[in-house]
Amino acid sequence: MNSKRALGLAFALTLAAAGCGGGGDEFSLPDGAGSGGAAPTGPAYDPATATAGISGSILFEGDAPEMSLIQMSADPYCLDAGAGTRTEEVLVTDDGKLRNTMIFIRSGHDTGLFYAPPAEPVVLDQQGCRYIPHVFTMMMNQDITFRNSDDTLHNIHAFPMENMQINVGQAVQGMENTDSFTIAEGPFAIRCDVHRWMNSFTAVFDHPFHTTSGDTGDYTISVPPGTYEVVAWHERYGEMTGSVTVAAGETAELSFTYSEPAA
Amino acid sequence: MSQLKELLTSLSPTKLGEAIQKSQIYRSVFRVGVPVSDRKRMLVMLGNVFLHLHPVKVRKSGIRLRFTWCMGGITFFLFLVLTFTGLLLMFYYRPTIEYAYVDIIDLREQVPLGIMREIHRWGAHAMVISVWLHMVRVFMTGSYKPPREFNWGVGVILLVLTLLLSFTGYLLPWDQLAMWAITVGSNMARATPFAGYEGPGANLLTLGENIPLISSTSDARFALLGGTRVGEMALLRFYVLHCVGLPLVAGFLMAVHFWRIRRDGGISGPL
Amino acid sequence: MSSETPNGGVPKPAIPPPAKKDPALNISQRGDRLYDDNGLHKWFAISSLLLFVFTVWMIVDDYNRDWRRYQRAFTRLSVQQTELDIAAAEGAIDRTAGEAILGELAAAQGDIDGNAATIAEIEGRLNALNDEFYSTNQAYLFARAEYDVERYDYEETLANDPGNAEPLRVAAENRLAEINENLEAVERLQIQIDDTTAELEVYIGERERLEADFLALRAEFDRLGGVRSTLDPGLIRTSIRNAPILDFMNPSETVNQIQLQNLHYDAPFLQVPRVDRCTTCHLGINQEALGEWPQPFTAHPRLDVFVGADSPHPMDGFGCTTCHAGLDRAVEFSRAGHVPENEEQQADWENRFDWYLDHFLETPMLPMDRIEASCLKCHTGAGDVPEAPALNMGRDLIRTYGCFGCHNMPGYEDVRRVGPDLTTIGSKLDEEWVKKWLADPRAFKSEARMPKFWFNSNNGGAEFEARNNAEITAITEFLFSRSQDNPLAAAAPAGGDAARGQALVESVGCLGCHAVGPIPEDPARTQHRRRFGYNLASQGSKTSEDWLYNWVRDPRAVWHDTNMPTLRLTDAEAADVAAYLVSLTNPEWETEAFPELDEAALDEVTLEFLRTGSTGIQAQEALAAMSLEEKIMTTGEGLIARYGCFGCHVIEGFETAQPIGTELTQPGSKLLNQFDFGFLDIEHTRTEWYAAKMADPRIFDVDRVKRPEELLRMPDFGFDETEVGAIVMILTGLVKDQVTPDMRNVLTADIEAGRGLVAQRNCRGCHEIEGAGGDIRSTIDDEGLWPPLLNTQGAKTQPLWLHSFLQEPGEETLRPWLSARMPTFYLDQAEATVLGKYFSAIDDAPYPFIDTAIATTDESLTAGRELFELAQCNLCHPAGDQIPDRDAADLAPDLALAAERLRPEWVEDWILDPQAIAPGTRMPAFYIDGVTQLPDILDDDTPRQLEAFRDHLFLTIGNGQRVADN
Amino acid sequence: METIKDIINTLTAPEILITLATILLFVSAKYRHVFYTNTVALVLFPAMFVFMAISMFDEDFYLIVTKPDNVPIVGMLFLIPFFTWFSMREAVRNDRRTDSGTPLIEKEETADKVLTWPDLVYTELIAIVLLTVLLVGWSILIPAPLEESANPAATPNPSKAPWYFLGLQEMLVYFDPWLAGVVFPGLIIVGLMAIPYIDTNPKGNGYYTFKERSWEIMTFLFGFLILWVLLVILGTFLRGPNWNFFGPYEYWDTHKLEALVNVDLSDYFWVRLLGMGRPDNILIRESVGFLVVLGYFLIPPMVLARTIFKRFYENLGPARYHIMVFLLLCMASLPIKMVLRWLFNLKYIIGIPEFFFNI
Repeated sequence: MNSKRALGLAFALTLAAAGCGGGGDEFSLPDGAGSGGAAPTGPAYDPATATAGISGSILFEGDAPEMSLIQMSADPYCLDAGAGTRTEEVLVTDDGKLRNTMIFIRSGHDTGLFYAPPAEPVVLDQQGCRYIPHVFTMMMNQDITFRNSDDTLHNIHAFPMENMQINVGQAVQGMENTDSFTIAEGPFAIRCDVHRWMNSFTAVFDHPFHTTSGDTGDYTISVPPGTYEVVAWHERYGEMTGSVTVAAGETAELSFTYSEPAA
Repeated sequence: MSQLKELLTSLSPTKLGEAIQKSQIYRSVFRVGVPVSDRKRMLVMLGNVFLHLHPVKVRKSGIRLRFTWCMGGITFFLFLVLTFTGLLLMFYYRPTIEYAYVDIIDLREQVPLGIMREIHRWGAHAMVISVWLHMVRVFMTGSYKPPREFNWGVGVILLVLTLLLSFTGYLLPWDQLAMWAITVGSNMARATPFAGYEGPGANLLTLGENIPLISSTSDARFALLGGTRVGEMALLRFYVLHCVGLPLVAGFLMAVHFWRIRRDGGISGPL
Repeated sequence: MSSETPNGGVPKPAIPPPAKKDPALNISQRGDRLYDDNGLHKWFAISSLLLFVFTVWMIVDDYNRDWRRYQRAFTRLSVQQTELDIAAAEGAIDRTAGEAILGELAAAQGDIDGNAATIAEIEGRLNALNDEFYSTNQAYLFARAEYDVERYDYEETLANDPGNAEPLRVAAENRLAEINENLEAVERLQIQIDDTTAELEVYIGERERLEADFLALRAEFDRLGGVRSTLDPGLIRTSIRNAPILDFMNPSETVNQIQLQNLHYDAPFLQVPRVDRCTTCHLGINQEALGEWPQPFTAHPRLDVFVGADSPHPMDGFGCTTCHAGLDRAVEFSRAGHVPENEEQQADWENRFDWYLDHFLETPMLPMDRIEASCLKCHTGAGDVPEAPALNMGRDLIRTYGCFGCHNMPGYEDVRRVGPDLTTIGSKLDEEWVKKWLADPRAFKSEARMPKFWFNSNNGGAEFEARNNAEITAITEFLFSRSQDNPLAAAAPAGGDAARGQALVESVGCLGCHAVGPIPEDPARTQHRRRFGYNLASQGSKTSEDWLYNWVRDPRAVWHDTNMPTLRLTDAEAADVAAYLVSLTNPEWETEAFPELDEAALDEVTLEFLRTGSTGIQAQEALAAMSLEEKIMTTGEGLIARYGCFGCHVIEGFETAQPIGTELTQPGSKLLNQFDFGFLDIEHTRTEWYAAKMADPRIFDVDRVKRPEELLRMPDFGFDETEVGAIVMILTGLVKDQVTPDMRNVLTADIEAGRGLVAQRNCRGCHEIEGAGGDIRSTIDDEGLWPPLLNTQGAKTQPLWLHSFLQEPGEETLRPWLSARMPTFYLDQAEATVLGKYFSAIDDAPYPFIDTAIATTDESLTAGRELFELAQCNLCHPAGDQIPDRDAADLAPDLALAAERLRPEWVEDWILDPQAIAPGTRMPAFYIDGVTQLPDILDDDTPRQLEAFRDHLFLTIGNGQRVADN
Repeated sequence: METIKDIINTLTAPEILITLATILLFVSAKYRHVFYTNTVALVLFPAMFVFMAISMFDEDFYLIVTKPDNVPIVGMLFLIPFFTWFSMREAVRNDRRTDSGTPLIEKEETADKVLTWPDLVYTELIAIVLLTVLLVGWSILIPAPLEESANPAATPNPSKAPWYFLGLQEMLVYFDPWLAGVVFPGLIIVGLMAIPYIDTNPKGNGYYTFKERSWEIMTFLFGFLILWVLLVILGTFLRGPNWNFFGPYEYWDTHKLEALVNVDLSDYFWVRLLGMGRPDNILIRESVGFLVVLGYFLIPPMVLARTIFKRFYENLGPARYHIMVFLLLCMASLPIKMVLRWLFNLKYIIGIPEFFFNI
């Protein structure tokens, strides 16, 4: 109270009452007020600046666990189309590298830039009652095309946390649907409710610095020079993180090593 | 050209002043002009409304602060202040139980110069005190003695009126303070002998055996409040008394009071 | 005194000379003055300077209110924001297009210059035409005016003086003719003008179009520019329009207010319309874009539910203080009644806003954790309030613990007493158990609902021990003496297997309501710490296997009024379950024994009752005359009346007794001076009092000297902090602050009744209804085995089917392979109807009469079959006897039942977009944005395909009724 | 510190406070030459101020004193003693002059007259301006009180009349409403108006003096200072919930109780003195009371007229004399009743609740 009065008096003496900015300094606009919300922020990212690279391989210690045969009796078609299919949870190459692992950059890239999604869509194929690829990465607002190469009913049921769930039924062979995810989020599963064994994993990013260890167990990401936190993710063995610094024109080496935890 | 020159010279401040003072308007308003000489000073008082309050000349001892404490004057001035601020407040105040309180809140929160309410309230308190002190002074100087007996009486009534004015005004904000102060105050009326239903002798006033004349709904307090408790009617009555009734009476009596001061030989002093 | 002539103003000398006679004239010569002028001047100078300063101070102090500061800051921020937007807009302008246009524009201008002569000529004509049009039109209008007059004259004369009417009529008609001519002329001119304009258009139209396009390009940019300049017309102008006195015209800084005629400020015995001035400082409250802005400009976090113009609680209709409380008209921080959430916020406020708590403010703002209380003002129904978990929990607790048994509370008038019926206590329990139970229920079961009457803070001392035991014994013995026999239908067959029993309990759905042993905290559940049903732990130490057997087999047979449904267990299953339950014992409970009755203590108590209505001496004599038996009976009966046991239990002889507790109809408005804070050192507020009372109902006896029968009687329910909070929320929420009926949320009686029943029977224990519930799911890992969501249940199922299913769920089983099953709730016709209406009402689906007859064509039917095969529905859906070969969890509901169960139109909606109805459902969508994924059938026409699906489902698979398609 | 507070708390108990004040008044009058001097004032008033200032540190004291509507009384606390002191000082000075034969202060100048303009008008103008400054300052610094909106169902405890009527409310402790609230106020007004007619002492007209009219002045001061102002202050600062007494440093505890053991005169007479039951017939029961009251109003006039009031009786003549004595007796009845209450727990002299007629 009194302090206010005193202030009043001070004003009275220095007749500076009307129209003064009145201590507005304590207020300020929030960060990013300039951007119209979801609209692309800042200048666009130029892929040409990705002069450096990170590469390495996902090593697996110990001998790989035996993958079980899938019981496909529920659908006669799958019985012969997918005969002999095993689960793809842990696939190790002959030179002891772990396949189907995601590798992506968590931090270190310039978040001020706007990263345009690639024009060409990701393709998720259903062949022999399994998803191909089994693990893949994509960018937000990038198209993803679901293709059914089987002559049976499949449905693509994605279980993201942030994005809307997708559940599309594809009854006809060769049918294609295109959709996309609008929010970046960590790895989640895509399943077929008709064939419970079918599953695939993906993650949605707001930047292009991500890939998988594919079939070889090796990976390469081309990035602008800088220091990055690199993350590897595996559906069974989970996450591993590493840090790396690269200069222009160089390629830094960063490998991860998984192993079957003692049961 | 020459006329223009003349005009310009006549525009010099002093000349202008004289011109104005010569003008009929000026002289019709200020008969005497600037009272520089004692004569003019007297004429000012004679031709002036102040004449109602003051004589041309006053006894030197009479107007010494240490004799009068200026309490009477202060009281009168406070009355004027209260009239003025009260007038302003009346523009914003509705004497109904729905709006009385919120209107006061509006005065506090949003009405420009709502501070008039403060001035009004504090002025009222100050006036009560100044009236008392005025009385003390008059008594201590024995100024009620002949020929001023009557004026003392008028003064006493004015004192009572001042208290009543303050009392009636006390209710208007319609907050707990107001309501219960008035409740306590008006409960006394309940005990008026014969006129209040809890007063001595009230239950003697009956028609025949068992028709009481004085009941809780027909006694002094009811007349005062317009109800059995302090409610809408009381608010309205007090409002009217506070804004119209009492001020009129007080104003009239003040006129008498001041007039009698003059008639009874101005401010008192040793004979 | 009339020494002057009024006119002229020439003063005659007022006092005639010679001056000698007047001593006053000598004063100056004697230099006789009271005060010397300079002294007075000094005084005057100083005082008037002071006066000036103080006057300015007054004006400034009065003018310089906090809200102005906030509004200035807000304007400043808005300006900054706009400038950012302007920059963005400028960047967004398509410059290339702009230059292109400018180019064309130059070209167009070129053409125009080329045809300057022609254009000039046309324009000339146009002007001439316009002039002519003006005069002609005027003639026409005047003629009409004249005509109206003449017509009136004619009519008037015709009425009063028919003889002379004729000439007037003629005049009028001539005038009419004239009018028509004029009109024709006008129209003709109009046509000519249009033609000429078109002619002109040919030459100059291009330019105008281009100019328009160009402006369109930069429209947004220009608009923002305008916004900017209105926001901030420059310091000088702003200062002038907001300067004191001047600001009466159109200040930019002004007090905003929302007037709410039908929501009232809670003044005693009055209803004063609310005038919310909150938006004077909270300027961005309804602007979504301002979510990130600093307080007080932040937008309301839930604009979708509150404040937002198209939310259920729009700002203009509800204002702010209706929910947040506080002083609606205040524009100063503390006076508005802001209440800090915690100490550090308080400290922060104190140094930033000189915050203080206004003790004269009856309704200070509710802190965020208690804001839900306000919902009760309008959401008066028994059902849950969406998005108010704490509030619902409070209601739930009140319902579970039956506060209304002792306290009159609005909304619980016709709810059953929460405790079991004690008229047959003898056939279920033994006295020893009951005594120990009364002494400390929670010793037997951690979350017992039976509150603790004895050994509490005010009667826990050693001096009370004998007395307490005596009271307990008296009550118990009284109850058993009154207890009637309640024969059990059958004895438990031998060979019940506990292991199997346990398996059953965990699979058939008991866990929807019950728990076994300690319960993990699980906020997701609707019951937060306890369960709807009793905890099954240590049942073995409580009652007999026979009783349990009969109970699980058919609860109603044991107690006609129970809420416990039957799960239609076979006798064998029942036996197993009973065996399991009886095996759950509480060893340390069984070890200790209840102390013997101390007769002295008993006498003391008995005396208290004898003393009422008679003198102490008479009482003593009466007591002496009594046998122990009589003493116990008198005391027992008296104590039951004193403690109001009948509030929760049916006790013979107390059926009509009145509740003993304080009325709780408006506890939120109870006056502070009506609370007895005793000598307890807590803040004197309603909330604090209720909180203390809930945490320990006897707390206010602290330091009080009372006779035993005067002690506080409310028992201890052992609520934890969260629960106390929830209940206090309800209590403080029940205020007298009247809300006019039209502002109450208008739920149909159907929904209210339905929600009530859903709560009473705990449907949410298994099902998700109105987006809440499904507790049991946390005990079932495989989501395939979860009970169904009941969203859109009303639109989904046919009333008749639902009705019969609710009454007899056992009749048909949708998913026979599941072990969890829908229990039989013994719903009577009325109750089943209530639920039926409720479900239909929330989906506003027609009820009860619907038309399930299918009008279709053979083509559609065949198409339906094809679709069916194409979509391979039978991969997951069984249809009657043909069940897909896959594990139970993967199976979908049986389609054979669809025809009599589902509403045809719902089936179409469902197939069109399953995710929309049941998010996360495993039913795939065959229509993406309404485009079919099932090609080459019925020309890929979605609606027809959907119908075909429906037809196949209802007519081919099911035996629905078909009517010819016309 | 606490001990001092306790001492003050006890000293301010009504009976003690009033007695002390009365004694102070008369003693100071007796030794006025010592008491009403600048030196005393220079000590006294600063002392009062310091006392207030220090007391402000006490929470309870602060609470009650800073209650907005009590602020004027705090002002009164200084103003009235000051002006009393001032007028007495003037009086003392004048008395000295008369003793030494030098003319009165006022007398010196009575002959001289000055012009109203500018002397009086100007000073008045300045007074007005200063007063306005004072009011504005006051209003800015202390917002006018506004409590929660009126609520007939919530009776504040204590509920007090406006401060200037608290004297009357305080009287309610000793008298029934019909006396304290109606009769006495009436008598006060009548009495005040009657003063000029019963005070026929020609001396001291128009100047300060004590010696020449000590009797009038003491009566007036006793009535005004003790029986009015002091009771107002008492009622404002020292009366808490249930109108119980609370020392200036005491917490207003609603639970505080006072035993009600007051008895009527009839009890004293019939039960305690004669050891019999109270007669059923009201008139007989209260006969003693009636006698006492009648006696009180009849006997003293006679006696006084022949003894110490002889002078008055002769000057005034019977009518005026009796009016004066009657008024004086009424005024005296309050302190008398107080003392009786304090010493004998006397409730009523005449107690006829049946007819609300209690004295």
